Amino acid sequence: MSVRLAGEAFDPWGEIQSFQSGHPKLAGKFGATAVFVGTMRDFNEGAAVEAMVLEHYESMTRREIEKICAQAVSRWEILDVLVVHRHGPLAPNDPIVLVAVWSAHRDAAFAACRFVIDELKTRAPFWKQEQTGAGQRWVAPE
Amino acid sequence: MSVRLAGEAFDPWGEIQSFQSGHPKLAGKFGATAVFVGTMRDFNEGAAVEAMVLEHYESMTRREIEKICAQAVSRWEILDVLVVHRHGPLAPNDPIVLVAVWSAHRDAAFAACRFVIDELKTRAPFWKQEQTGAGQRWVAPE
Amino acid sequence: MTITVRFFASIRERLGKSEDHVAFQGIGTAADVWQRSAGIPAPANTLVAINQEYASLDSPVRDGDEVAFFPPVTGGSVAPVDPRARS
Amino acid sequence: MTITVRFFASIRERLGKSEDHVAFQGIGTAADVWQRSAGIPAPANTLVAINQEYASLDSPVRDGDEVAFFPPVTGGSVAPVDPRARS
Repeated sequence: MSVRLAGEAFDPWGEIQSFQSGHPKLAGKFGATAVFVGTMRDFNEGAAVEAMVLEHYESMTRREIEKICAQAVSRWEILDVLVVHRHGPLAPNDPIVLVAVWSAHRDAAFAACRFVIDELKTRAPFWKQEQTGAGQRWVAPE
Repeated sequence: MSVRLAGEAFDPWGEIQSFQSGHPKLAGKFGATAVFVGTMRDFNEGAAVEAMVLEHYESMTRREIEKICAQAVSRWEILDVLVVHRHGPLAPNDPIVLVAVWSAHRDAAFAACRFVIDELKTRAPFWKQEQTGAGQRWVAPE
Repeated sequence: MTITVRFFASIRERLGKSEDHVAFQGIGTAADVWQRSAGIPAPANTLVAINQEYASLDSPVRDGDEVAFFPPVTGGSVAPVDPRARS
Repeated sequence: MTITVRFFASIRERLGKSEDHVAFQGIGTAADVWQRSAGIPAPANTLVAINQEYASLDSPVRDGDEVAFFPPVTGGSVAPVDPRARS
């Protein structure tokens, strides 16, 4: 189980490759990997978005994401989970969040991946501020 | 929409990187990428699996996978879908199948990814033969 | 004129051939093609494709068609069903 | 002895400060901390964390605690809800 808070742009696919290389005990044990990557779009709510700042509560963020991962591990039969979440200034097309789940089985991988991203969105203390042609605005929650 | 049948080992994460690089129009448009990777395990049904051969009906396989992808595109609002499926001889820990879906929205990405892998398993003409210590055996469908 | 017949996986192994060609004369359905080429009853759950599209043993066959017979497919990933969920 | 107070995002901007320290004396709950440091009513939907764990305005505060106030969170990916699904 690994949680990384990234202050710089990251490559989600390279993160997965590195994680798998660094966890040789996973090899041959997982039949299923389910992955979600959330990426910054260049439009939102009808306006072009030029840049974004992702503020977070650093000391709480890691703890909250680790709790979410631990809940996923206790609920589904999964072998490992990796979360990388960006913070700070972002540009369009930058990955914001990566959730990857390894399991022997497809159902557990999908369910746990979905659970982690859904919980992240409602519990992890991040706040998005967008920069549009009309100025800055805080993104409203769903 | 891209379907690739791979006769040699492939790196699913590198495939995604290449696909995104080759589709610059996706940049900034997708907020969500959902990915499933099926990987060969070294155990199945209680036996150690040493090797596997994945037979397929080549002229039908591509057509059937393309139909599945087209159905996903018509059912959900997705921007693109990539499928890579291995055939021929495989070793444990080899990726077997990659399904990646790009969408503006999380729900559509997850739903379409799940649909494609589920349909693949019941419709794409592939057959697995495992090599265990007790000899060869055809894998039974779920 | 002929029908191209193709067999895959366990059916291919059981019949000892992967491809066959049979005369179209006297052929009405995929079941006729099976009977002509295989000579034994089709195993339960045998799947049929005509010109690379799923069909059934009842489906009509036309001259020049490619008719394929195969067992249930097992693509995707390996054993995604949790064995503990079985009885 | 003091309480460390932290404000984030739109609340931080509105109050013009990200961190504060208030005396513990007279503090019972997180609401008291807010009142002492912010001086205005808490916006609807204000979230509270005490020592990096979710709590509420009614939660008791102990000396030395870190009490944070912030609006609903918006992490994960951007705008995953299809705008066409809205009224």
